[in-house]
Amino acid sequence: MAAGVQSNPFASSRKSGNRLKNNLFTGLVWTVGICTIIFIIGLLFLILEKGMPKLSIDFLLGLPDEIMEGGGIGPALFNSFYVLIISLVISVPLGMAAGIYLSEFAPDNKFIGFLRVCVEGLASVPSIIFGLFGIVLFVEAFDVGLTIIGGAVSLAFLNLPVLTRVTEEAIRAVPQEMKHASFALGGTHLQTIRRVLIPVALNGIITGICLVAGRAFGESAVIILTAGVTTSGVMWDFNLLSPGETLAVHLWYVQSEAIVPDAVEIAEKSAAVLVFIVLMINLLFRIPLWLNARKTR
Amino acid sequence: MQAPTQTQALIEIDKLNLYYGTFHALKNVSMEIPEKAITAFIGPSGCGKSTLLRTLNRMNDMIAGTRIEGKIAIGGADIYSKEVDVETLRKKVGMVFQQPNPFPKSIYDNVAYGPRLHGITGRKQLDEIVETSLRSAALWEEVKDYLKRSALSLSGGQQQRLCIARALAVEPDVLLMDEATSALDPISTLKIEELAQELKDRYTIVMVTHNMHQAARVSNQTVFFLNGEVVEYAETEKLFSTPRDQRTEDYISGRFG
Amino acid sequence: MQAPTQTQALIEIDKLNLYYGTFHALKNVSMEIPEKAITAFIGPSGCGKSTLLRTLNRMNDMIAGTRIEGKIAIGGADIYSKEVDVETLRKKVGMVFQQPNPFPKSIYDNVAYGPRLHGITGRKQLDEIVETSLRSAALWEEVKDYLKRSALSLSGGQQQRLCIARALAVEPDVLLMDEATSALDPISTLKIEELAQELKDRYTIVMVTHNMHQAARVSNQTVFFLNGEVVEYAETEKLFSTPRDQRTEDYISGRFG
Amino acid sequence: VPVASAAASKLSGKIVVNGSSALLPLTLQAAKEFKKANPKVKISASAAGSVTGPQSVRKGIADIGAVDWDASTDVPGFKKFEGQVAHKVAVIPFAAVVNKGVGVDNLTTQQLQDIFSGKVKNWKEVGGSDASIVVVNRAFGSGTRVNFQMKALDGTDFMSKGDNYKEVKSSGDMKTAVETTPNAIGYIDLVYVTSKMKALKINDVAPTEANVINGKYKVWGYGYYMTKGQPTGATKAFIEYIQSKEFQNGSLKKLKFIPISAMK
Amino acid sequence: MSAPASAAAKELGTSLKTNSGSTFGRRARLAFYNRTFKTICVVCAVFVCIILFSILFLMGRTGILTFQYVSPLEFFFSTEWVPENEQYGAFVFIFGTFALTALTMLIAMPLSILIAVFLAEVTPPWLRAMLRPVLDLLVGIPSVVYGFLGMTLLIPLLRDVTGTTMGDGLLAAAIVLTIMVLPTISRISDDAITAVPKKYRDASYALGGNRFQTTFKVVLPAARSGIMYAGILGMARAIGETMAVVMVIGNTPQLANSLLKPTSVLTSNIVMQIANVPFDSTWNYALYLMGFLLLVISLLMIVLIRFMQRKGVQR
Ligand SMILES: Nc1ncnc2c1ncn2[C@@H]1O[C@H](COP(=O)(O)OP(=O)(O)OP(=O)(O)O)[C@@H](O)[C@H]1O
Ligand SMILES: Nc1ncnc2c1ncn2[C@@H]1O[C@H](COP(=O)(O)OP(=O)(O)OP(=O)(O)O)[C@@H](O)[C@H]1O
Ligand SMILES: [Mg+2]
Ligand SMILES: [Mg+2]
Ligand SMILES: O=P([O-])([O-])[O-]
Repeated sequence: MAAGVQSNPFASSRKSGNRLKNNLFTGLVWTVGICTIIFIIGLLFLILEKGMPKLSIDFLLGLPDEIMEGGGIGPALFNSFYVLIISLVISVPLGMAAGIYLSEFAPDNKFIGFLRVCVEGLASVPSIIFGLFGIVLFVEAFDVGLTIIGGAVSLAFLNLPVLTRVTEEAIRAVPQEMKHASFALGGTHLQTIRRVLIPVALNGIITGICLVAGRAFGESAVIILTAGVTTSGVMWDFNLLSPGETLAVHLWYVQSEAIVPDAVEIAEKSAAVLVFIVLMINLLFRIPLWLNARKTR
Repeated sequence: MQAPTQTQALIEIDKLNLYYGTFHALKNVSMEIPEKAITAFIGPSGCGKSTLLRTLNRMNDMIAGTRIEGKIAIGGADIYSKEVDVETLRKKVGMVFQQPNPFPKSIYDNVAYGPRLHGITGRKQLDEIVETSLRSAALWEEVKDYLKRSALSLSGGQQQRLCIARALAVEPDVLLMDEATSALDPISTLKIEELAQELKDRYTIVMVTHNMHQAARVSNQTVFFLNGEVVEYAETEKLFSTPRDQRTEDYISGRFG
Repeated sequence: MQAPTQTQALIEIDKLNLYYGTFHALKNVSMEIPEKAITAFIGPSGCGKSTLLRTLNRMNDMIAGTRIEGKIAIGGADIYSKEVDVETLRKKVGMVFQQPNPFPKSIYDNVAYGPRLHGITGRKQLDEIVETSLRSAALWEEVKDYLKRSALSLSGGQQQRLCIARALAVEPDVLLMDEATSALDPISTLKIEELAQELKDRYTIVMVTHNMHQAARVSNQTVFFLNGEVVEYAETEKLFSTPRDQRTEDYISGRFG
Repeated sequence: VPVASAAASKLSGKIVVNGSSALLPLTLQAAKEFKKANPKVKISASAAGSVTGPQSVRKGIADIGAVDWDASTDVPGFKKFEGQVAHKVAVIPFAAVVNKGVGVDNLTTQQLQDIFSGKVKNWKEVGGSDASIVVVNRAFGSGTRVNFQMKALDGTDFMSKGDNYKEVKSSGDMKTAVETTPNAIGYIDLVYVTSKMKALKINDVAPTEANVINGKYKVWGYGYYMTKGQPTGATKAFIEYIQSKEFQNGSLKKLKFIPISAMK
Repeated sequence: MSAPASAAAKELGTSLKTNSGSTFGRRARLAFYNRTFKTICVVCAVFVCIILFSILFLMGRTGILTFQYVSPLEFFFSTEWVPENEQYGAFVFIFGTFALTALTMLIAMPLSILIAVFLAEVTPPWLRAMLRPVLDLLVGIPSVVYGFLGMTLLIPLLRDVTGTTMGDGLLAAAIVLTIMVLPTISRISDDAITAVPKKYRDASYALGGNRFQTTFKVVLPAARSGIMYAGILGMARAIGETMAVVMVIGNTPQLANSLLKPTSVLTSNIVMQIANVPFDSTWNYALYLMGFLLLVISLLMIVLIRFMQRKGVQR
């Protein structure tokens, strides 16, 4: 037994500014974290509280009305999903493939570096410019007018750069050893990407898709210019060449121009629906991750 | 089951039980680890050597779901008591890991990291610490011209020696080594072993090793684990020459060389 | 400097030079690696053992800036020629790495990964392969009830054995082991060594090791490297008993135990 | 000459309407009713701003350009669009509005000119309490702005900068801004005036539908549909529908626009 | 020099060659897939580039026409933007864009990093699992809603707190933008921090480092590239955001010498005016040029950040 030391030698010996800093830091992080949580909850409450209780099936599936109270958002809601799905179907494979190219195949030279910067730059182009681009492409060049497909493709273009870079980063973050293990077993590059890199990078990629899907769902400027502010006026219209007002656009319209007496209420309800659906999308995309995590437990 | 130690016990472990969730990883472990000597933990893979080692500097604290019962005292002080400052404990009880884990920084910054944490900022003083530590870890000659290079550019063996240098740089009282030489070539291993011999005059060293020869060659006292239990615990010579337990004998006779 | 091999040469390395950018890592290396035997590479840390090993399954291809001169033929086929399919080469020439690198998948999926790559999908067949491979790697008993658990939850030693099982699962002709046992305890090491002895009747094995006893105990032929050059290259017994080169002698006399 | 009703149901085609956002509710309602009678006609509408209407028509990417002024003539800031035909579709009254807290009820044309040009900066100069005036303006190119400038300010210029001056993008934003900003003044379609703001009398004339019709209140304009030359087919039928008595006295009134027939 | 190879060895040798062996069909197929996949990836990357360059071309082509009527000197350095009088000075907007972006990043970066640290290092797992999707949710709230809340809640609040008459301006816009980019930056940083290998943390803790030291000296530097990238993406979003900014910044073409003065930035000016000017007017060209400029500015900022990052790594 060592000499009868009374005081504990490991009790914080140094007067320790470090310790103070650590406590301050931990406190700060917790404060910021809690404030963020409160803020988000407050914001959600603010948006959902007014709209959610008044929601009804009639509102969700009904047709909008310009004169009478009680109009619904059916076609716009439907278009929102339709446009979102089409745009994801286009942008996710394209963006992922481009991201995989940048992380796995691209030579490490100046030109690719330049390209990478360009892709990031593209992410900063305001959506209205994608809207103008969409007009040039669909309304002027292809002359299809204001359509769902035009809106969806323009939206896909808008999301492409983010998806590309997120995929690239996520795949880059996969440890080299895993890649080597797969190659050493005789895996082709494609197999390695498909079976190791993408599954391991999935978390990051899904985060990217969630970000993009949320943004697409709430985007209005692009849709106003390329898909218009009208719907075909009937439910379940799958025609790609129909005009494609989405819920976010409808919200914008109701907020800025509509004359109906219950415009404010419609806006509140639409905002609540939008936010609620984005929350659902986020959860939905996470299910595969969650299952994956459970499977390897 | 008390080991007759010549020196005084620095670390006393008393009826230690450790659970990872529901998994009982250490079962009723009691032992004394003598001061200024080398104690080796041996035993098959998964028997809990690393786990016990990590309890000594409370690195297990960070694994969620870990539960500890029993007592560990270093120099008479219960290291799991409330008044213990974990950072000070870990400064006093250094550790080298099984896998080399240098920071993605320069070689210099890796070694200087610990001293800087503890408030040493003088360039000269740091330079000195870095050189001494790297020399102690038998790495100085190889890297002295490349101190600004990334530590990740070193080979596996060099990286592990760097980690040892890094641990030495904070001048710990106790040094825990978790198979620290398993990634080293014989020459470097030999150097580290010699170093350990040297250091034990000043430090208390606890090493986990798979290499029974290393244990036999280097340590003063050896502890043999099986499935989270201490099977035998004795002076090294005694344990290897006349094991009391059949399981110990079986295990060490599986040796070779 | 020709090694008198009893068996026939499977791998012929001829005037191999390898550069990492401007760093000359392998210098004019020539040797023959016999079929169905174990060849050990020894040498101090950083001498190029791993590098040479990786040229044998062309894993160096993936390191940008690597340049190779000279020729390596396996079974008479130049593995750097255009007509060689790298994936097939790597299937036939399996590899176990210095650091355990299991995928973040279940234990089962880790072992089944290779067979699946090569088109085996039958559940029964896979089950069989997984069991055989895990048994071969002396891991089956420990994990058979947890096949669905994440491989990352295993201890270091267990992880490395899993990686060996994974490599065996694609039934390679040649097995490259880069200090594959350095993270294992003696019992597992012994098992792996025994396994290697068994496997050499069917496979050609090349192992890098820091443990000279392992080389002496297990291998038929030993190659000693220094600074990217082959210093000596002979039957294991001969090399350890009567080294021709002074440097070899210096190195192996640094051994212990 | 085909019989109107019989021909109408057989009509088919695509109509794209672009332009003024103020006319959008009208267009949407008319489109809805028109489509009911003519299911084979597709109508899509977008609204980015008045001038986009005739411009899109000229480019050929819209069949109808909705605009708050007669784009076949010159107006302040915009040249006339050659070869386009203007069709009146509605009468739109505009009102100068202030925040509820402003104590002023009436302004003369001169006072309006001074306030919107930035010459008068404090409410007390026009009979209110002592507080800085916050001027909220619509962006250049807004039909509302063009009309207000022509009819209420007699064509004088707006201010374009200042510490208490801002521009908003749409009628909805104007409404929100005036409602929530103390001491704010702006202008808006009469339709959007809510109980949370106050519509000012101009030269002692209240902005009411009756005063517009009887000619006392001058600040109003026609809403127009522009077409390239004379319209044909579905476009023609749609414009005819929107000008029909049935629509003008029905839905259009309900939307609080004034029928064109009401004006002499 | 070599002994004759055994039959088995020869077999192995031949089997290594392509076009041999029983699995030839499968191998060829795999090789084909592999090649095809690579080609697809290349095509996609090229496609992304084509879009990028078409947009650059679209804006550049129209924008460049501005200089037929306006001297570059006036465009870049004059503060007079009165298109009705043929005055096309864009300095106010350029300055505003830089100022707004800088201000936003100044608030958003530290906050996001703290949130990311909170998520990745501090929170218990259950809270983390809940918070991540909720943070992502903030991205999905439509810009118009943010703008509306900014107009109806934030600006009155700013008015009350600071005592200004209006409240519109850079500060309001920066706060709204901060909220909008917060999830982007903090979630991607969170992923980057989570990806830092545990062994680095272990090493630091074992040396006696506390959480503060470990986070700042090891974890954040190791995650630097990811955080940097998160910042770039967030900045890009901040530069390009329009619908919300336009509702709170005031849209007055005057130099913002105070955080609370109505002003205008490139995006808000574009979105306010582009729909309302004649297609073939100098005004329209100038707006396109501003769009082009916006892209160039963000490219420059990105290059700058990358440059600084590279310098950081060399150390
Ligand atoms: N974080 C953890 N959670 C759950 N179980 C764990 C954890 N870490 C280790 N274990 C389990 O505890 C047991 C002891 O692990 P430990 O790492 O101490 O073994 P070891 O003796 O060091 O083995 P090796 O020689 O392979 O390093 C093993 O069965 C291991 O699977
Ligand atoms: N990717 C690389 N780029 C540049 N140099 C490298 C690279 N990999 C290894 N080297 C260098 O090449 C030399 C040989 O490395 P190698 O990994 O083959 O050594 P080794 O003999 O396996 O050492 P150890 O026993 O420590 O694993 C070393 O000096 C190393 O620093
Ligand atoms: Mg261990
Ligand atoms: Mg090596
Ligand atoms: O109808 P506006 O042109 O003013 O939107």
